[in-house]
Amino acid sequence: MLPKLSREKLIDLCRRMLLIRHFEEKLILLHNEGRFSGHYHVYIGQEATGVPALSCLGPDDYLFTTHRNHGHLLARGAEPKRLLAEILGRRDGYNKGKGGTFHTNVSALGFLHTSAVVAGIIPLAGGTAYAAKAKKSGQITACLFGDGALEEGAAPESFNLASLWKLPVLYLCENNGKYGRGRAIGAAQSSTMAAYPLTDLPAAYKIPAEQVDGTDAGAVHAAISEAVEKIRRGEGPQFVETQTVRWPGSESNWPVVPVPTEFSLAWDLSAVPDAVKEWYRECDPILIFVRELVEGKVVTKEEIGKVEEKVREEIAQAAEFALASPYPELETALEGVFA
Amino acid sequence: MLPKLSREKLIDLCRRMLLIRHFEEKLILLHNEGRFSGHYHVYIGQEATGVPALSCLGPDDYLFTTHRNHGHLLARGAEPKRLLAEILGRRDGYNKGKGGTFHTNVSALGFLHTSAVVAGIIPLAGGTAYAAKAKKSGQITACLFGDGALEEGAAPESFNLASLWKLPVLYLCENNGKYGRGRAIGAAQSSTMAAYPLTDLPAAYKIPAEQVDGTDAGAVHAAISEAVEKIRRGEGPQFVETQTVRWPGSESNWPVVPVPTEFSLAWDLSAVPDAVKEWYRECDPILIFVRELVEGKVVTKEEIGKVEEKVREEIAQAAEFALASPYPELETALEGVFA
Amino acid sequence: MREIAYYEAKLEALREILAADERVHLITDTLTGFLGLSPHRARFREIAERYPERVISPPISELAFCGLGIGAAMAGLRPVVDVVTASFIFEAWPQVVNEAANAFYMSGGQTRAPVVFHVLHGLRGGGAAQHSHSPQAMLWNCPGLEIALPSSPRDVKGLLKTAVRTDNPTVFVDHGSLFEVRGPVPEGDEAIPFGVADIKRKGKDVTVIATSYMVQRSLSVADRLAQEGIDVEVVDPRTLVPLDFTTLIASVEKTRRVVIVDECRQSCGVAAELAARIAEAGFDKLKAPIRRVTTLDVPVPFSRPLEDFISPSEGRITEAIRTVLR
Amino acid sequence: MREIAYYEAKLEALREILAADERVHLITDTLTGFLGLSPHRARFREIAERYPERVISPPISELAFCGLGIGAAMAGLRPVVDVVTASFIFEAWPQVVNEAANAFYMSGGQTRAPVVFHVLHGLRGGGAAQHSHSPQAMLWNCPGLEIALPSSPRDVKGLLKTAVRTDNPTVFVDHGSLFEVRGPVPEGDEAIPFGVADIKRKGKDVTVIATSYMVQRSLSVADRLAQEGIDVEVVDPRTLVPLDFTTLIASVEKTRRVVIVDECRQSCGVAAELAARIAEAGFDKLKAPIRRVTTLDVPVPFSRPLEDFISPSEGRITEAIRTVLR
Ligand SMILES: Cc1ncc(C[n+]2csc(CCOP(=O)(O)OP(=O)(O)O)c2C)c(N)n1
Ligand SMILES: Cc1ncc(C[n+]2csc(CCOP(=O)(O)OP(=O)(O)O)c2C)c(N)n1
Ligand SMILES: [Mg+2]
Ligand SMILES: [Mg+2]
Repeated sequence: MLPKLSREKLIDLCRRMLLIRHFEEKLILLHNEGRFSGHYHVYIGQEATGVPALSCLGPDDYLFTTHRNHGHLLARGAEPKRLLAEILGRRDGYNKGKGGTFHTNVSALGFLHTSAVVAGIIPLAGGTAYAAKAKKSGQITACLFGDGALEEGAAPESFNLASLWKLPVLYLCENNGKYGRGRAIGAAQSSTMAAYPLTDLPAAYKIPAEQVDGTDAGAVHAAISEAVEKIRRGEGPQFVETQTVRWPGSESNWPVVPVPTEFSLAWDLSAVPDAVKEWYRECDPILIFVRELVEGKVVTKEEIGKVEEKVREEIAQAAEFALASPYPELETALEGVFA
Repeated sequence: MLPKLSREKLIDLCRRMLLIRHFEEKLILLHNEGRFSGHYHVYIGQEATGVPALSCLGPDDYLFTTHRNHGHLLARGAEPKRLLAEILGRRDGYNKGKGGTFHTNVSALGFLHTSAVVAGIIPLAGGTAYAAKAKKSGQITACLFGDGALEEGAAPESFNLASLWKLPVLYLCENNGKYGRGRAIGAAQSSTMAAYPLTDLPAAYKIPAEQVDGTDAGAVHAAISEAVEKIRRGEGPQFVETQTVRWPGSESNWPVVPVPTEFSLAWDLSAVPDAVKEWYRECDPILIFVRELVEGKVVTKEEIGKVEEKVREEIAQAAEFALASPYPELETALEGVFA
Repeated sequence: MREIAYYEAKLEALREILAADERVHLITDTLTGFLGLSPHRARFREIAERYPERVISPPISELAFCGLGIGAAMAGLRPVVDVVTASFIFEAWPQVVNEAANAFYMSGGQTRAPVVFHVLHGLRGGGAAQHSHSPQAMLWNCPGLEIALPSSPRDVKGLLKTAVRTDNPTVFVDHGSLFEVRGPVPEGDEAIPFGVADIKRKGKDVTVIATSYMVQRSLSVADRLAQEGIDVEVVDPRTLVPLDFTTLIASVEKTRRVVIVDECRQSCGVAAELAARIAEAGFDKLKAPIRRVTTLDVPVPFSRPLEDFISPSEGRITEAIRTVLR
Repeated sequence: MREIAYYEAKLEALREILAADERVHLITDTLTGFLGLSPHRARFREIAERYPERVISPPISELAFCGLGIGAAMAGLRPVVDVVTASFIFEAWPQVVNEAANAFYMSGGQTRAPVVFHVLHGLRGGGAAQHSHSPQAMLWNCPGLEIALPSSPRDVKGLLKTAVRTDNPTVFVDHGSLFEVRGPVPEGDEAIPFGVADIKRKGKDVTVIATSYMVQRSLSVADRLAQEGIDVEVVDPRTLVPLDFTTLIASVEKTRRVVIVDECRQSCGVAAELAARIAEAGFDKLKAPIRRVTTLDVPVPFSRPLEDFISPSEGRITEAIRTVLR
């Protein structure tokens, strides 16, 4: 289903989704080339959650994200080149190379702090929401985390505070564990979470909670915009779970690209290895969205092709920029511990 | 309602309840005399929960309790003299004076460890249950905690494990916050817990959960024996919430005895100060139980009088024993860190 | 200058802070606020009642409410979070040491988290193993947190004001046994800067570096030893992070004999760090090995005589001073 | 003696432990079990499959599953709980430092909690601020926990066996950078007792006390300096609790010059404690101030050159050795 938005807006959503995908695929290549070390996580397969969801927020709202943050930052308008520079540990990174993939944040966009501790952001999100409420600023806080975060006690503890104090916070739980086969390839909820459906947990704390197909941009947009409205009306915290099927490229601990994405895969999967064909046919949220755009006569294939071309260029330039950016001066390691 | 038990068993329950009450009232006196330092908590008002509940357990079962442990230990048969010696920090205490009121435990009775960290025991109880299940020993674990413990993330995290792994554990949540007026005098659930009724939280984790009047010995006995049976049948964790009204003597941070208990208060409240009369008339679980025993013609007032007399003597001897017990040798402070 | 009790100075600081800066919010059990089990705790109620929107009582959820304080600080408030007994900061450990401490650094300077965590540390008489911790050594091992330890009425007021004003997360490590101490406190706003040690007593024979309540204990030992002609200098770092090592080492170079008194457990405690630094920097100045007087390396026993036995008592401080003078 | 890789020795230990004692249960992500992100992690699967009832994979609930391990130990099992990255032990902090550590003592000896917590500590290359902790100093500040830090294939096998056998809660602090190290490992059951330091290299000019992966680094520095005629003794305490101070101080008395290399942050770190003890006990033996080489006191930066810069690198170790020899 397409979000109920103008043509321009829909094209913009499409552009952002493609930007995330091409960014991440490039990132995997760079990692394979040994351009950065450390564990990292990609957002591929969840683009139709992050992009429409974040489009429902206002420019002053706060956001918190996790180890799987790249897609969220890009969806909100972060510059690919500075994001990439950060992930490569370079001076021009948003965090001056100190954060890296786990911790990229852009405070100017409302991302104050990105925690790679599972559920680490859930208490914090209550705090920015508390502050906004105290200041009557009208800002809301979007707290973006995975299904695994509900297994940490930080989640229910924070739900309690948010519910009691009617804090203006949106909990967006991206459940990428649907059909997952164990922790390493996405937590299979049924084996790690007894509170199932997951919405039972926030509901116990009287937080309205809804489930939605995370590969359906229209459904995500509808659910999130409704939740955001309720929060702005002062109804307190809201919880939305979006369900996606884990991208097969993320099945091992280190991502691999089974096939480089191009929008034409939406109609022609001949280039896709058989083992992963089903995912690209049934579950790839970008291909679904592209088909909907074209079949709904919002845009032509040619138009999408142009969008994708520009995205490709942007990513190429970003990579050039990031690779050219120097490593930070060694002494900077000792600076910036305290304000 | 009286528990469905033999006359002897009922008299024994009555004796244990009176023992707890007289023990605690004596303890308050000793504290007022400056016989021990440190903060402490009494079980008064909850006797009709602990005594019948613990009577449903087998001799090999495990138990964990909290800062409010004295009643549980006595209900299970701990010797008042050694318990009191512990609370006074003496050599003959169960813990050699190292535990004190917060940590008294009697491993021979199944109390392996008593934590005064709110919710500290909830993860541990999953462990003994796990071990019993692994060893197929048939033992169950009773985890006894207050309503406030549900506010800690340790509780839901542990419920998840217990539910997923079908651990043989009984969660007995003694909610003494009914009509409480804020944290210091018992958490008023409505202001500190959004998951209300409290049973909503374990229920979200698919743990069968029930509420029962904690001043009604019969109701407690029925609920707990049913839960224990289910656990022994392999149905996994069960949760029971017992509701009591906080004893007015516990309304400040340091307990005071408004009137020394004697069983005859069950019919004659003239000695009770007006301000607290209502509690003794409506909420005192021991007086309720005594009335039921006599009105149900199980025992005569005289018989109860004799039971109480013996209890009084036992407490007097316990106090004598404890006060005569020497403080531990100073060097023992340095011993027993490691096994 | 007027003399008031420590707890009064502390309450005065809270009052003035709330009046001066509406970004300040207190997260605390409003019935015991910042005074724990002190008999004066009801005095806090008046403050709580004057600012019902800025003084809030949380559930027993240290992890969530400490994290909430951090997040609120990131969004521009100045939250002061009362964890009460220091042992309970362990419940919030992941938020304190792995979120608050890292936020400014790992964001590359984008995000400040000027939250204050308030704890009451140490032996308290019957607190037993689970309620008697002094977490400041563990916290000092975790870069990114400022750590303040007042020891006098003047310091508690002045340091609390600074704690709320600095742009960094601060752990304010207080001690219930200080509450009745009386001393001079200037009227009006006198913030004490972090990173400035205070010579609590001048002396020439031996330097005693003491923190928190141990400053008071060391001062009374010093008074007693003065009668024997032993002239003890008592130096109080007041903040561990930032640390005024200059003042410490200057005293050491003068007296050339050092005793460090601190209530953390010995191994990897605050005294270990101070001893290691001084032993290195003062290597050819020291005339005797540095002695540490700390809580002994055992869980805290409940029984009072045992608790006193493991504590950095006046007896043990006195003995250590005599040893380094030998 | 055969030479095998560290990770193989570790897996062998786990296999033998499970075979020998049915009280042993492993709580671990069965897909990464005890090897973290190592490329060899799949090798654990065979073990998990052989003991499906004794190797269980928990949810992301460190507090609950560490607590479950403690409780199971109290009831007679010998659980080994894999917390994976050491930073995550903070999630379980209240259970580890305030339940496990105190259980035996505060029960007056009634209750033993022979649980083993397994963590992978330290800088790992891009782990950044939240995944690079070395919590052993904080843990040492908390009496009641045994702490083992292997540094060689033989030690990892022998110490893991002892960890499972002792009646006390033990934190087994391992380091992913050791996994590829090869060395002699006896076949069969050779447990290494706790509290016995190991002189990893004999030397007469300077004592380097190093822990965990820093032992390997110090050994390669020692080899390099040997070519210049500098004869370095490398001493590995192997366990911090209990600590074999006798062996440490004997080496100090021989060389009279000490460098301590440890990956904790400096302030209140493991090196601080060792330095403070040695400075006191070896006061009139030392010819130069003790130098500590530790991770610098900042949150861990992501960027590799910065991470290397703050680490106790071979360069910094070499420099420290030269300084104490000057
Ligand atoms: C406290 C903590 N425990 C464990 C980890 C290791 N870890 C990193 S990602 C992850 C899985 C998280 O699952 P989920 O929250 O569903 O996010 P996803 O990766 O599926 O988006 C785990 C266990 C961690 N980062 N933090
Ligand atoms: C982690 C932790 N936080 C705070 C406290 C202080 N405290 C002691 S008892 C108590 C209230 C507990 O309420 P509840 O669990 O309902 O038990 P009750 O005392 O009512 O029996 C609190 C907050 C504590 N002991 N542990
Ligand atoms: Mg997930
Ligand atoms: Mg209660």
